[in-house]
Amino acid sequence: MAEIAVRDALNQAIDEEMERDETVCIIGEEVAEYEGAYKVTRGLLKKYGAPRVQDTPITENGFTGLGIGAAMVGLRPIVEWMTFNFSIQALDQVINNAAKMRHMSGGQLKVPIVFRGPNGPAEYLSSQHSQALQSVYAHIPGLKVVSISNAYDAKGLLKSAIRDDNPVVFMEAELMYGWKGEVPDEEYLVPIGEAAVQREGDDVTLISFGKTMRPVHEAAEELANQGVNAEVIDLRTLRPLDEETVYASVRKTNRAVIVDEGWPIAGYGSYVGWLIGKNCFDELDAEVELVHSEDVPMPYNHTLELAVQPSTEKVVAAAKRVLYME
Amino acid sequence: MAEIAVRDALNQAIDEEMERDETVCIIGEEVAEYEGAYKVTRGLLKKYGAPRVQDTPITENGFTGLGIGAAMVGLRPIVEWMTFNFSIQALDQVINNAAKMRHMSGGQLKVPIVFRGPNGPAEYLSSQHSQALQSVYAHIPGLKVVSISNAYDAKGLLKSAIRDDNPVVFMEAELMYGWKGEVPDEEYLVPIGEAAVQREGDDVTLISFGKTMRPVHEAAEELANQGVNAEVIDLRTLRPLDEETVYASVRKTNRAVIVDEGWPIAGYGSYVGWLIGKNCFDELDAEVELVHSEDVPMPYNHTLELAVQPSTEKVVAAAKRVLYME
Amino acid sequence: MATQSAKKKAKDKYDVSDYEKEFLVGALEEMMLIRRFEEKAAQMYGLRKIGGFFHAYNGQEAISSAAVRALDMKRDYILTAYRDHGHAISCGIDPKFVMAELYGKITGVARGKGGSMHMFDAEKHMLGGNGIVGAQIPVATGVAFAEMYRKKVLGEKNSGCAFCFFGDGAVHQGAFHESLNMASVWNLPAVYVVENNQYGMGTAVSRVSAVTDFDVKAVGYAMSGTQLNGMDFLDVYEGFRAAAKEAIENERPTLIDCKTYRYKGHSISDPAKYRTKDELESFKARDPITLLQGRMHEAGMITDDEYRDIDQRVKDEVQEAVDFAERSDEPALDTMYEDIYVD
Amino acid sequence: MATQSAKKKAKDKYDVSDYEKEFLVGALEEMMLIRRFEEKAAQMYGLRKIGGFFHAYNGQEAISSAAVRALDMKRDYILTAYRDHGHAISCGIDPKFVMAELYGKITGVARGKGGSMHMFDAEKHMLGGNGIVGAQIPVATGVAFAEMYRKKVLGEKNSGCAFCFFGDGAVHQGAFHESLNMASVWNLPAVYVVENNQYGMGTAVSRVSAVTDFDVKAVGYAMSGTQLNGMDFLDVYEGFRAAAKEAIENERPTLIDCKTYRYKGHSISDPAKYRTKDELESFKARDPITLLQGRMHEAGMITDDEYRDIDQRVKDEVQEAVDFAERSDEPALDTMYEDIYVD
Ligand SMILES: Cc1ncc(C[n+]2csc(CCOP(=O)(O)OP(=O)(O)O)c2C)c(N)n1
Ligand SMILES: Cc1ncc(C[n+]2csc(CCOP(=O)(O)OP(=O)(O)O)c2C)c(N)n1
Ligand SMILES: [Mg+2]
Ligand SMILES: [Mg+2]
Repeated sequence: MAEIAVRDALNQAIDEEMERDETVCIIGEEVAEYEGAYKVTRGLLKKYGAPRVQDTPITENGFTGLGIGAAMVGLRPIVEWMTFNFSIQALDQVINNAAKMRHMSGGQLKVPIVFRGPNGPAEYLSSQHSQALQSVYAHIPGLKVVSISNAYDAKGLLKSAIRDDNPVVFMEAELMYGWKGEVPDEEYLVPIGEAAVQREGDDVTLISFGKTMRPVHEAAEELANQGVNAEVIDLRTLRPLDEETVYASVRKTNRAVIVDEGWPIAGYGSYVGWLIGKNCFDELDAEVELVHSEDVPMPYNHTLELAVQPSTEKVVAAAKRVLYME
Repeated sequence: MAEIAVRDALNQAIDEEMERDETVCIIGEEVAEYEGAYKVTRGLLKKYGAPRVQDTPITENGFTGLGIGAAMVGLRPIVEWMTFNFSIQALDQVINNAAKMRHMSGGQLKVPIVFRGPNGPAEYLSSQHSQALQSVYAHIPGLKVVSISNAYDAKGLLKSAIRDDNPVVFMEAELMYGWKGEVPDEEYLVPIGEAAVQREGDDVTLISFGKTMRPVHEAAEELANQGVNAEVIDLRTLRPLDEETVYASVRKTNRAVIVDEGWPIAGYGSYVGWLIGKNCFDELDAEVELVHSEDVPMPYNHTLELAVQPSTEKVVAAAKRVLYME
Repeated sequence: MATQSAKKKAKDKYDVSDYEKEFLVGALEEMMLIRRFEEKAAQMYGLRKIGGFFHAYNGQEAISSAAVRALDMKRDYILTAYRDHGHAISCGIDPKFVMAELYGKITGVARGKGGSMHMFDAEKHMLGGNGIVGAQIPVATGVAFAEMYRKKVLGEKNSGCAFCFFGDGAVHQGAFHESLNMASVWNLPAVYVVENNQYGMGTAVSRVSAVTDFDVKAVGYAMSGTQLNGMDFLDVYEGFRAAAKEAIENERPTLIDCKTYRYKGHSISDPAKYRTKDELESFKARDPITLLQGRMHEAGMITDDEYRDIDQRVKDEVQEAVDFAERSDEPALDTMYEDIYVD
Repeated sequence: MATQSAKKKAKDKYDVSDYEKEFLVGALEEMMLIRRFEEKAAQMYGLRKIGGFFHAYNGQEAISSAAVRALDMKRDYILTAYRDHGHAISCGIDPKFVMAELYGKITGVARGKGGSMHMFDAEKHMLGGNGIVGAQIPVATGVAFAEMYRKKVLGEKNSGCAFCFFGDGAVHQGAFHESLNMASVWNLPAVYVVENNQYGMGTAVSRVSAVTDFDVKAVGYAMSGTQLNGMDFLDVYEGFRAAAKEAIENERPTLIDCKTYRYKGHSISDPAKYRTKDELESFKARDPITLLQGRMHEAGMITDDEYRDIDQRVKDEVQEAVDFAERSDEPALDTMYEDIYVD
């Protein structure tokens, strides 16, 4: 087992899959000569050349659609969005073509493509550049949606996503690229559609995905210091959701806190909250709490920016609320 | 009071506001010479001429952004999207510019604009043309989001939307344009942000908005036949949501069914479901039910198409489930 | 008013007698089949057997019929918009399956999921059938990218090209601009064909476009642009052949402005009051079917009897398609959950 | 390699002695102020007083300085992308408020909400500051639409034009294409200026563009296109004046390819390894500030002392800006809920 950064875990996943299958290619802005705005594609151009590693013009809608077309006739493209903020320009292609092509063609076509890049706020970037868009993608039938939180899953899930015959939206985070974690030396896959219970406990279930798994684990530590055993679930896949793992935990703890760095209204977190309320109605000892980003465009000022987002303190406070500890 | 169709109520609203304020204009595909794909702008070109009533090329992103720019410097444009399906092409302008311009400029600018058109499925149109996108828009801070269900609200809310200094996403429905309802002869406004209790009852609260208010009212009738008094709430505005009206009703009935013609995951309906679970936890006698469209792209075949969507029967069944009547 | 730039009459450009009879009869029959299919389907729509949008191809038949003859459909691909019945039939999809799709039956090409706007046949390289104006342009560019990739990376010998069809209204979409630039920079084997039928819904080209001849836009992408007479099968055929060659042999994309006209309204519910009867008649006077048949007749390549036989044949074929659609089953309710994900 | 089409040296085109000294000194001082501002702000970034993206304008100063002089900023508007400090200062926003915004302070132009990429001053007609590549182009077109509307519908006598700035990378965005067509069809008073600094992040123009001279794209929109030497203040000034006149008097939009160069990396964190030192030096040899100052010097319009005085003045002004930003308060926590909706 080596300790590597999320960035390198992703790089390995892409490299191994490109090595394994000549139809795998990666396209996006600055992915080739510059080796990625966040260096996820380091070394790949040198090893595979263009067009397997292909720089594109700044035309998200165009190159996303291009990837979809290529996938329809036999390639397995990975489309890198420099950040998910820019993917809004490509949404028509994702929603109207990638997600519906198989359906519209009565099952004749498949679209094996991965759309990936950093989602969610980084630092000091103001409102156009700090959006966590998981709820928009998770809303759309026809897509699979994955959100990673560590190097192990990064590699194992990205490899699964590349091999998946469906369009997979794969969400990373800028601030996560440097996070280190253990990754096996031998090949492995992490299946899409399985949540992970990352910490066991029976007082309260903390549920999250992506970058906010960090404050969630810190909160679990803090709660442990206060005598509360929190169970921690990383959903890992938002679509399809591993509902059973969630319900099994809540049926044990009778309390749930969801942490979603997106906005609250029509958000993924509130969906999970409603699901739990519906499916564990009799087992719930308190309302389901949701820790989310404030319902505001992200301000540039760093103090405000941090205050807008979920934090360890907010998670601890929410857990204590559902435990009636306040 | 005259009985007029929703189409004409909308037309009157636009006409009256254009008459009242010379900075109000309407742009979109086929709004002028063709008088609107669904004839909402009938007679307006003749009365006001171009560019107050302006046909555009088929470039949703371009003309939506154009409307935003015009709004920033003093016009009050109404942008007609022929259907909301096509507005996905314009989302970057709506999310990154309309919703954030005031914020990014530190409160200097305002964007008084209305984006309007038919949302949700009509008939026999397959998956690209049958999307109910309220959840995507309601998710975005910086926007207001309105959904009408009858002629009275259509006129009163559209007039309010045009006068509002914020960007308002205004959702109609193709199948609704012919629906008739009473509309006062004198001028009136319906305020944005207020839900309407359209039927009183104390057994169960049925909550919806937009086109599905029809099956909801039919379900309430059917339930009444079975001895159940349903309270019916039309949210009318999705953002900002009139939470108090909802909670007051649920605190009275102790049971809630939400009907949302959108997809379930990260949907607006599930958000309201979570909110009720959280804020009426102690008052709820059953889980909150959500009747939504199936989590699938819309099929063309009409039988399937109807089966995918919320129906009177599904609403009745959901109400009976929360009433433990089955 | 519709524009039609002055152009040497295509009649003088190509001589029917330079082509084999069988080839021309095949093309003629296909155009007639499409015309009869659209007429019949419109009738069935009137009887409420078909619903939703229905965009007829009447008047534009020469284009799809020329395309499949200029291309090698084992190798090349066609993508188009929602006005796609003609392309589907030209690609060799049995009209039965097209009609059944219009009926929303399980035997339809898309199992009743797609309807009029979404005709697909993956094996026949007909990749839709896209309902969002302009949205097929990047997709088609991606198909061309894959063909380039097949050649350059996978070393395949028989890689093809992608023909992308769209309307005059779609030219203004950002997707057009983004795609043509990529195709040019990467030398993709893509051919972009504007089926310039003079109107986007009720809007005449000149009311929404800064230029009315779209081939001029090619300059901005450093690719070649040509103009074709879309009412003349041979002009289109030769133009498409040249473009396919340019794509595959010279590895360069082309933009083609193909002037044509749609006889019907935009969709079946459009009374088309925005144009004059004279205008319509002036185009009907240059009808692609009449034109080709007339020239063949002149050249002694087809007799009136032969023509009548063909007409009877296509009528029968269309009637069979209706019978097949009528006979076919509705999809079962639980098929709504199918055709979404690959397991 | 960066392209620079052969062009008659602008030096020969315009003679500094045809302009008033005050006018030229003003322009020179503004360019120097922008240069010093960027240098100082970059320093402060190094000290972690400023965070996030920071796109410096060094090398491109002639463009924003020429724009505000060619325009009547009481009437006309400027919109640009995230590389916007220069435009903000040229529009007359006090550098204090720009620096305070970079610091994220409540005294910043956008109350600490926007930061480097979002400089706005509604009163001074500087409308941002947009972080999404190409997204300001439709917005600027809308401002031009409103000016046309003011004239045609509201009967205002003094309606203006909109100058829209964007990079060579933004040209390929669909938003560009959609906007230019509308501007042309509707005769909008819009001027589209490509600040063609040869790179979009690490990508040289020719690697992602089918053409390297963007004025040729104007043909596709039936508007006039011109090329300017963005390193030469006078060439830009005269070119912008002509375009503004075309927009307002002739009611026609223009597309301008303004060749320039950015001295720094794309953003402060970019080491710019994708270009040669030689290339950078060759552009620095044509530095817009040195060029203008040199010509004025030659023509006896500025002494070395005067130049040093100006330099001292702008240094002081920039230092004051830093002091102001340092002294200013952070926004209070509850301001996060402000500036979103108008009540
Ligand atoms: C993005 C988008 N906007 C609007 C529509 C509605 N619409 C369907 S067809 C059409 C006109 C298209 O005209 P053109 O491209 O000339 O094709 P034609 O119908 O003439 O074949 C419009 C506006 C759509 N389907 N997609
Ligand atoms: C839609 C979108 N895609 C990607 C980015 C990331 N990005 C920011 S600036 C930039 C390069 C832009 O180059 P150019 O237009 O030449 O402007 P310059 O930076 O040279 O001034 C990119 C790719 C973005 N901000 N928006
Ligand atoms: Mg057309
Ligand atoms: Mg650049």
